[in-house]
Amino acid sequence: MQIQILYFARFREKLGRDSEAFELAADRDTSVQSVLDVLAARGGVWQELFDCEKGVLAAINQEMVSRETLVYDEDELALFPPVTGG
Amino acid sequence: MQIQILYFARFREKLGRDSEAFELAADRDTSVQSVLDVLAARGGVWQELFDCEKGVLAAINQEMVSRETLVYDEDELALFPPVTGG
Amino acid sequence: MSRIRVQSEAFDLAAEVTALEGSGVGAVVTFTGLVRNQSALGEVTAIELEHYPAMTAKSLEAIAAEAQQRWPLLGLTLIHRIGYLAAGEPIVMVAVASKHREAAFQAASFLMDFLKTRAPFWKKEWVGGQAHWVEAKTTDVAAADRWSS
Amino acid sequence: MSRIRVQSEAFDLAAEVTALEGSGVGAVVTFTGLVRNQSALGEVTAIELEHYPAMTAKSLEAIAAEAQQRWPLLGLTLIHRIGYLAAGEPIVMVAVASKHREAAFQAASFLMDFLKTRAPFWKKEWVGGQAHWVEAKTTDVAAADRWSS
Repeated sequence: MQIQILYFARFREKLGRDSEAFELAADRDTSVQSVLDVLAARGGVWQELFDCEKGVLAAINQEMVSRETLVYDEDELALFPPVTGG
Repeated sequence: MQIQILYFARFREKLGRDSEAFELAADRDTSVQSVLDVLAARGGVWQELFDCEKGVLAAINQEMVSRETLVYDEDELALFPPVTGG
Repeated sequence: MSRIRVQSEAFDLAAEVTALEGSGVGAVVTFTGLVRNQSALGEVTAIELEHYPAMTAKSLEAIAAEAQQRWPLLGLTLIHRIGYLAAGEPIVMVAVASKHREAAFQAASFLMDFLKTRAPFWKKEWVGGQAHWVEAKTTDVAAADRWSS
Repeated sequence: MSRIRVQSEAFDLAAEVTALEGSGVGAVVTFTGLVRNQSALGEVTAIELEHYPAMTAKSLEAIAAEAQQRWPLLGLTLIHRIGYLAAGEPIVMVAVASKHREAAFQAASFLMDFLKTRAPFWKKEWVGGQAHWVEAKTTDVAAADRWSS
């Protein structure tokens, strides 16, 4: 089971990548928060960006979601800072 | 002592005139309301238009005023229905 | 800083907005009022607008000055047409420029509420070949009143 | 009934307003957002706008549909630019047509509040030859929150 993670704006620049494939554990539910925990555990800039109560928004399949939302096989999970358009 | 009264819109049409000179009593204060009372006392369409709690607005020298405002020699008193611009 | 005009000719919205753009402007809000083709009396073919010229000038200046005082505006344009206007034609426009959007939205809304209740314009609607004076709306009075609290 | 575009080219405000005019329309409110030449960091020469294309389309459709549902609108246009934009250039426009002015003002204001907080656009400001990501404003979040009560 695998999802695609997309990074935008400041996240994309700091991480030096705009996406990655991410493996989901098959034996339990995975929330957005638990994905963020795995990413933050990589340390360095990953921890700096994702070990953070605020400042990280998430969308699954192009819809804004909360951190409690579960991700499923083949989802597109986008992670980005608060939006600043308009 | 004399003021100029101007009539606009529906008032102008119904009265068949857009202005008139109006004599003020020299021996006492004259309010907008007392001018309206004199006009209404003419009867007919005058009474119909000016013997009316609402629906008559007044401006003295191009500033909106209340019925208690006093008029003075050479003032321009405009009488008109509620405005409907914009 | 306020540009105010009363005219029978049409106006050019884009040109008026461009004239307001300038240093520090982040937001421009415009309102355009159009002659509606329906009223309670039926199909409206046109309207006629009468006004009280000496007072119109004064009252529009006063309304604009009040808006400038209430909000930090960087520009304000107010154009009201008079005379005979066919259904669908623009009657009035307000355009307000400011640094941030909130002031521009509020000031434009305020200007329209006050135009509708304090500026000496009167509309006649042509319906089925006959002209009828338009009645003032109590909703307009209520809308203007909310700014005095 | 909603016209939504994301584009790098400039837009034509007057043409967009004209496209909204039509039977029954009495009021058109527009908002234009421009690149301001000042920020907390200094003089801004330009901005760059990044977005998330697949989500942008969905979120703008959703915002427009919500506005149409909340107010009786007769037309709605929403254009957001992307890419590199010099100071003073327009970034975004919203235009809303309705029978009466209140709905048009409210819907335009609502659309901007939601654009600022829910649509996936990110701005970078160029100041003194360096680009800085713009921080989201808490006032924008508060502005959007007032529509949920």
